[in-house]
Amino acid sequence: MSSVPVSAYLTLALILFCIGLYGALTKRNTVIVLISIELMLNAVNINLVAFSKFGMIPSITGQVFALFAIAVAAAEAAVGLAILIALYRNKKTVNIDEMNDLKS
Amino acid sequence: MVQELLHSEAGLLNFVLFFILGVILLLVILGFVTYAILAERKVMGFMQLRYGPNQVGGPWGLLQTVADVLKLLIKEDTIPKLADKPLFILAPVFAFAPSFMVVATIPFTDKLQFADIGVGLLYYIAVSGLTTIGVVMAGWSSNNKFALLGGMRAAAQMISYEIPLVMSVLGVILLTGSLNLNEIVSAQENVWYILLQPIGFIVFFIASVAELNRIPFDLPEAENELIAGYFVEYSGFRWAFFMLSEYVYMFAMASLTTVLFLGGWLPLFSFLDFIPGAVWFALKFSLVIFILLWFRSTFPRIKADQLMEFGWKVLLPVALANIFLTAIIKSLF
Amino acid sequence: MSFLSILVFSPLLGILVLALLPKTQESLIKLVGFLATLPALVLALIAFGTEDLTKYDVVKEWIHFGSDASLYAIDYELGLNGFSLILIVLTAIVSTLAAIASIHIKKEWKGYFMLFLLLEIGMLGVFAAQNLVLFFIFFEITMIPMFFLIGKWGYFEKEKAAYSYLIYNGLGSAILLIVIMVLFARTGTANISDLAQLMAVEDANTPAPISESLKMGLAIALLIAFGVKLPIFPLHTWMLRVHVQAPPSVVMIHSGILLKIGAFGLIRFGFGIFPEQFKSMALLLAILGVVNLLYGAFLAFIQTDFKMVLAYSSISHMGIVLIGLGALNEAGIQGAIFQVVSHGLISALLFFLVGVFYERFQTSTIANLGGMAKGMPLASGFLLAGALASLGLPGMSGFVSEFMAFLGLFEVHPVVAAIGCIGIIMTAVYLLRAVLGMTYGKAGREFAGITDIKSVEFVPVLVLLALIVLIGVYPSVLSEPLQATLETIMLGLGG
Amino acid sequence: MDVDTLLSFEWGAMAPEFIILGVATILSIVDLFAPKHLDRKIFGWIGFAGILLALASLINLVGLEPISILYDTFRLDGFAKAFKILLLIGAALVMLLALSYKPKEGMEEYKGEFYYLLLAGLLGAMMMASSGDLITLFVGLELLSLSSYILAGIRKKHLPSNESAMKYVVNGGIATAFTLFGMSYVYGLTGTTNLIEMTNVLPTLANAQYIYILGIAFFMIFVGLSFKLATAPFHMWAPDVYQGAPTPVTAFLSVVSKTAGFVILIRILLTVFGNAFAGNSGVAAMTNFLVGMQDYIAFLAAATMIIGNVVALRQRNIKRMFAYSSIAHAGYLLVAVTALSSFMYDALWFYLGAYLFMNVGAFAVIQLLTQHTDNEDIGAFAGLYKRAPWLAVAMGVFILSLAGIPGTAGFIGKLNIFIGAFASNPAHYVLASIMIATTVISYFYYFGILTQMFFRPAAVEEVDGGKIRMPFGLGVALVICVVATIVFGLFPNIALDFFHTNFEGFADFLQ
Amino acid sequence: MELFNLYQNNYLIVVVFLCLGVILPVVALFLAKLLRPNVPSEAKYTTYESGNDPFNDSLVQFNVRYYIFALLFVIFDVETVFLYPWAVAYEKLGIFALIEMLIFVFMLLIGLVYAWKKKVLKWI
Repeated sequence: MSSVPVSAYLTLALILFCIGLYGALTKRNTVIVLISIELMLNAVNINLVAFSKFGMIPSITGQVFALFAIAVAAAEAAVGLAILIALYRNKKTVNIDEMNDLKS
Repeated sequence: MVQELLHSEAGLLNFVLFFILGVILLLVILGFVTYAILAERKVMGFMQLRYGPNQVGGPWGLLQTVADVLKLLIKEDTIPKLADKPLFILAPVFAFAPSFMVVATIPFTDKLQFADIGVGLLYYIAVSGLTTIGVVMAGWSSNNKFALLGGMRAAAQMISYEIPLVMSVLGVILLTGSLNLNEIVSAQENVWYILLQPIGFIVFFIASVAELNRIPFDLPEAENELIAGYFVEYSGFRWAFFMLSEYVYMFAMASLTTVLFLGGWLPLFSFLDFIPGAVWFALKFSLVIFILLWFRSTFPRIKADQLMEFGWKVLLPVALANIFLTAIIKSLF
Repeated sequence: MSFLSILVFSPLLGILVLALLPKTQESLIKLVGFLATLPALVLALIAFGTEDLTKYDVVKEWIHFGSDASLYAIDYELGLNGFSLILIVLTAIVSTLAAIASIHIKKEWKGYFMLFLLLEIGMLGVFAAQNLVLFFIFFEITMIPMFFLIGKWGYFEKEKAAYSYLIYNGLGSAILLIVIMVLFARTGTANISDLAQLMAVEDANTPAPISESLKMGLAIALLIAFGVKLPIFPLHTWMLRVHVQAPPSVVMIHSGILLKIGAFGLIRFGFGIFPEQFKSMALLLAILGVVNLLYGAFLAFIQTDFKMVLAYSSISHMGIVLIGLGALNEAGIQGAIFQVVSHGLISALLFFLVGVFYERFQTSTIANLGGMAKGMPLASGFLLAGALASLGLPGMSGFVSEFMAFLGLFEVHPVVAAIGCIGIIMTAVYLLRAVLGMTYGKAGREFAGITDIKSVEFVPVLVLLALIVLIGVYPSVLSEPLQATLETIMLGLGG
Repeated sequence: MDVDTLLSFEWGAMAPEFIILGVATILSIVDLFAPKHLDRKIFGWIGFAGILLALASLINLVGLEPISILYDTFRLDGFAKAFKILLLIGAALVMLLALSYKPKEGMEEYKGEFYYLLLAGLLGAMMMASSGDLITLFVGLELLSLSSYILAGIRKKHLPSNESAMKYVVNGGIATAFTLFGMSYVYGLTGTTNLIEMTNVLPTLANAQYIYILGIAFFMIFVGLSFKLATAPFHMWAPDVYQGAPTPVTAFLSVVSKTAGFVILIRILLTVFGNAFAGNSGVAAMTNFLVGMQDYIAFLAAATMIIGNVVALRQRNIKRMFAYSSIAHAGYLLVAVTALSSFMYDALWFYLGAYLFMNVGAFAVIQLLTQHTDNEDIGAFAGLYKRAPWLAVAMGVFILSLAGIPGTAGFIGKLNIFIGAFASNPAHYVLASIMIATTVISYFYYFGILTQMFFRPAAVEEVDGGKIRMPFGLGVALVICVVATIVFGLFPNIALDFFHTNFEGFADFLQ
Repeated sequence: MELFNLYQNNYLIVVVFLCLGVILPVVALFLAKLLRPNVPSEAKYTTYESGNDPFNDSLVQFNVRYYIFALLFVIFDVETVFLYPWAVAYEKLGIFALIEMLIFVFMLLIGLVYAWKKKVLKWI
């Protein structure tokens, strides 16, 4: 039916996930880190939707799962940003390297 | 012909044909915009007991807007030195493209529709939200205080009213049980949703005015406060595209209002069905446009705090209440 | 409550009473602390007088892991045999005497005695436990109070000493725990006699198999675990610190009893559960014993501090225990056990005296104590007696044990035994050097105004000396109760 | 779904959740409309009462047969009940701590939120304990996580608190993404998110390629969940977050959150991966997937124990030290998971229970002291025995229990894990030896605290004579913790028998 | 197959519109570039501030409320993700869905009230 095989979606998702992971681990700006995390979560959504349509046993559950993942990702982003704002007020930076008050 | 085309296999040929059809629609819309601007000025003129444009292009100043566009076309284009150039150039495109994309799904009549996709309404809402990015981009890339402030305000307003807008159409979806715009129209065979969903309609209409950044919700571009809001640094055709996208949105939003609440191409009474659907649609559409213009000359601009609080504290709860009222009534009857 | 439970937990009563006392009542606290050790002593002596020890056995259901209640059960099992009974009596006696010696404690008597009594519970429990897990629990219970007793009431480097005590013993007990848990997990029981039976049978019916190599590994682990406690030569450094830094009353306990847990464990579990494996390690044990003996003796010779002399002498004397065990015959093992008891008494006596000196002179270096015989004739006399006992003068307990241990070893490995004999001579040399240096040596200080051993201090000295002599003259006071135990061990060893 | 089906569900099975949800909701509403001057402490007590009520209703449900409602998404089986009891007790104790939490600055306006966010987190954890579906598992996990993020940063004007929350969010986000990615593969292989259905589908997957994907999924999920457990490789957040977060929150993270993490780990591991096969070189050679993964889990467990205990040695900040200690304990628990013996459930359950009491107790003392002296250095403990002997003794008990000294619950817990590790075939000698060795290493820092408390004089004489005033709630929590730590150490069969008689070793786990 | 073609074609149209939406500005701007004059001067390229010389950095700090509105938007917008499928399938789901959604929206409302009460919705 589809000319695009499921492996293509999976590869795309994997690539996105890796980009996101790379960003989350290397970027200095917290906002970018949060966005990278969103990217990782969206990679998951691609996976889920691809599986739900073209998987071995297609079912709608994948899409439902994706919806939940989206909602949770949004909540996480919101919380993350809220905390970042609070931090910014006190520290005046969003640079993750400068968050080093906690050390032994 | 279009039906056959739609059922044939998707390919390059289809693409070309669709492209041509799309260009035709684009031209129609551009025509609409041209005359909508004229109409706006005219209507405002009448309401304010003056003539409005009447010098250029023969009677009633028919070519006034054309002249304006030409002027914009040959106007020198400046990009401020401090601006973030790539973003500055991209912003108008980002603002305009979604506005045109949303038109694709609107059913003008049961025949005259481009993309009949299952989730048409969702598509509209999702794509129209993208414009905010263009707005913020413009505000930020200009590197200008007014622009930035305007951009942020616009974004805040747009996202604030997006929610009541999105929620208000849920009543319609509940009644229809579909997101397909065609089905929504056909579900209004007997009664228009404006009657079944009065609250929803009111919320929707107010929110849509706010989304369009029109008076009384035109704060982001309040000339006398923020000079011109987020596009203060834009000139010439770049500026024109922001204006264009606003008017295209007006077109789209009026069409959507017609489709969702005014029964689309359906006649007012069934015995009037000898009049073609396109005419009905045009009539209803014009009515909506007229009301929008009417608003502009009647209402004062509201204050920023009132604007935001109205959206969150009044429209959103009302919209939520409407959803559940609808759901409960629906499951009762 | 059964007899043995009361015996083991009787000091608890003292702890509770102490908890209620105000902490400023010095003499009252000391009195209570002393009295609290008496019930255990009395009960232990009663038990010593009975013929049939099995009537004291206690078995109560306690913990079981997993859903099958009969498997993986750890019961609360206490019991006595000749060997453990002797050690319990020794514990009770030394504890009581150490409680008397604790009059020299200068601060926080309440906390001190509470921990002291807890320590006594641990020691009594270790010897009474009939099951490995219970043994381990009591074993660890001795560790914690010791840590505090050293760390709080010790001398200058007390914290360091407490830590090295903790870590070495922690490691030892960790290895022990591995052994115990492997045995428990793979057989489903922790009872010592059950285990001994299971190990003796080929292809025993256990939840998980135990291979021969595993057995060997466990035996070696056991040797290391108890070797730390004993201590065997390379693992001994912690013990020196403890001997020097801890308060003398605590060292009495430590040197007198705690070190013996190592020997007890080796004999009870090593020879009890893994006889085959230990048999194959016998020569190693004997060599280790000789090394210990010589190493301790040589280093004791060059010490300037009397405490250090005693510490190295402990190492040296523990070597004799190993020599006895390495002999693998009745005489040897009996010698080892005798040595355990005898050294317990002797070192308790010597450290008590050290405490007496320290109380008066705030020092224990030999040079500073020189010429003591003039100022403190009685104390010097006792010191000399203790030293003679320690170097194995016939008629005292040290002689019996050393004699038997070497007798045993000469039968099997005469060469090793001959080398070991050098150690005996060395012992005499370094002890006499130290003791004579203190008593008759050049006067290190003024002795005017120094009181000799007085009133209550006589009790421990005399009791201990009496016991030392008693064992020396009449060894069957120990060997009779030991008979049954020895037979069991010899049976396990196949001879 | 019509009304009849709706009513046919045994909603009573969800009673504890409903109670928590209701209390949290009511609190949040009342908080908004209650007058400003109202002391929000009352909320804490209401929350505490709510938790106790939920606990009572849960105990009421203990005897029932396993219930599965909402199309198998919500399961109330023995496993769920057993761990929910732990979660509720832990949350109740943490609530008591929170009631007595009065930081010097940064929490003025956020007292009410504190309590109901705690309840929300608890609700998430409880959902995790009894969900039979990946989606609900995930949502429960995130409810817990999100609540914890906010809780960690609830001292809005306190920089360390902000920072810890930020680090928590970033790490948590990455971990969530990992877990979810793994879950998406599992979904793709089975076409369902329901755990029960998965158990039916997974054994049929014998293709090497699928097994390979399943392996990736396993690692993704495991790595992601190791965040909640605070085990390697996702433990880095723990020290910072534990240090910066308010002390009751730290206690919450180390107890409730960790328990929930193990709950979800076991659910997923056993139902999903426990039923798959690794490799297909002939039918006879098929081994259980999970058994095939044992070595890797063992490696992570060992790494966790070593990292936790060794790095803890260097810490001067008491909360940071406890963070590493908590990492180490998670490592011990992983040993039980690795062994996969029949003792796994007992060991996990008992250890988590013991850990709950000893750790909350320790944090209660830490909270009291750090609040009192405003000093989180380990030196704050100096001379505690002089200043407050009973407090010092209580802390001593907790420390000994954490160090695994006999007579305390911690020892029995470790014993249980050892039995599991040694009784399984092949036995995990190396892993268990590492565990024992690292335990000995842990003596260094645990006894360091004891040294401070008992041996050292107080660093500075305090103005008010160094008297420490014990708030009521905290006192209650302390007493409960001490008693439980000792009682479960001396008579562990109280707990173990309860466990065995009521939950039957989770025989109903997979039905 | 028929349906699938229809499906694909419909989305093809969407793509077409996207292309058009992008092409139009590009073409128009290109045309304008050909036509318009270009007389650069320094003043033209300065930032416009109503005739005053620009001062300070333009990327000024914002009131935090902008961000908080953005956060609120994210939450509410995403929650509508759940409302849409619910509304579409409402007829089939029946009373349970209604109750569930009521609870869900009630929670959302609490969120709104929370923001309201915390004076977050107050625009300055």
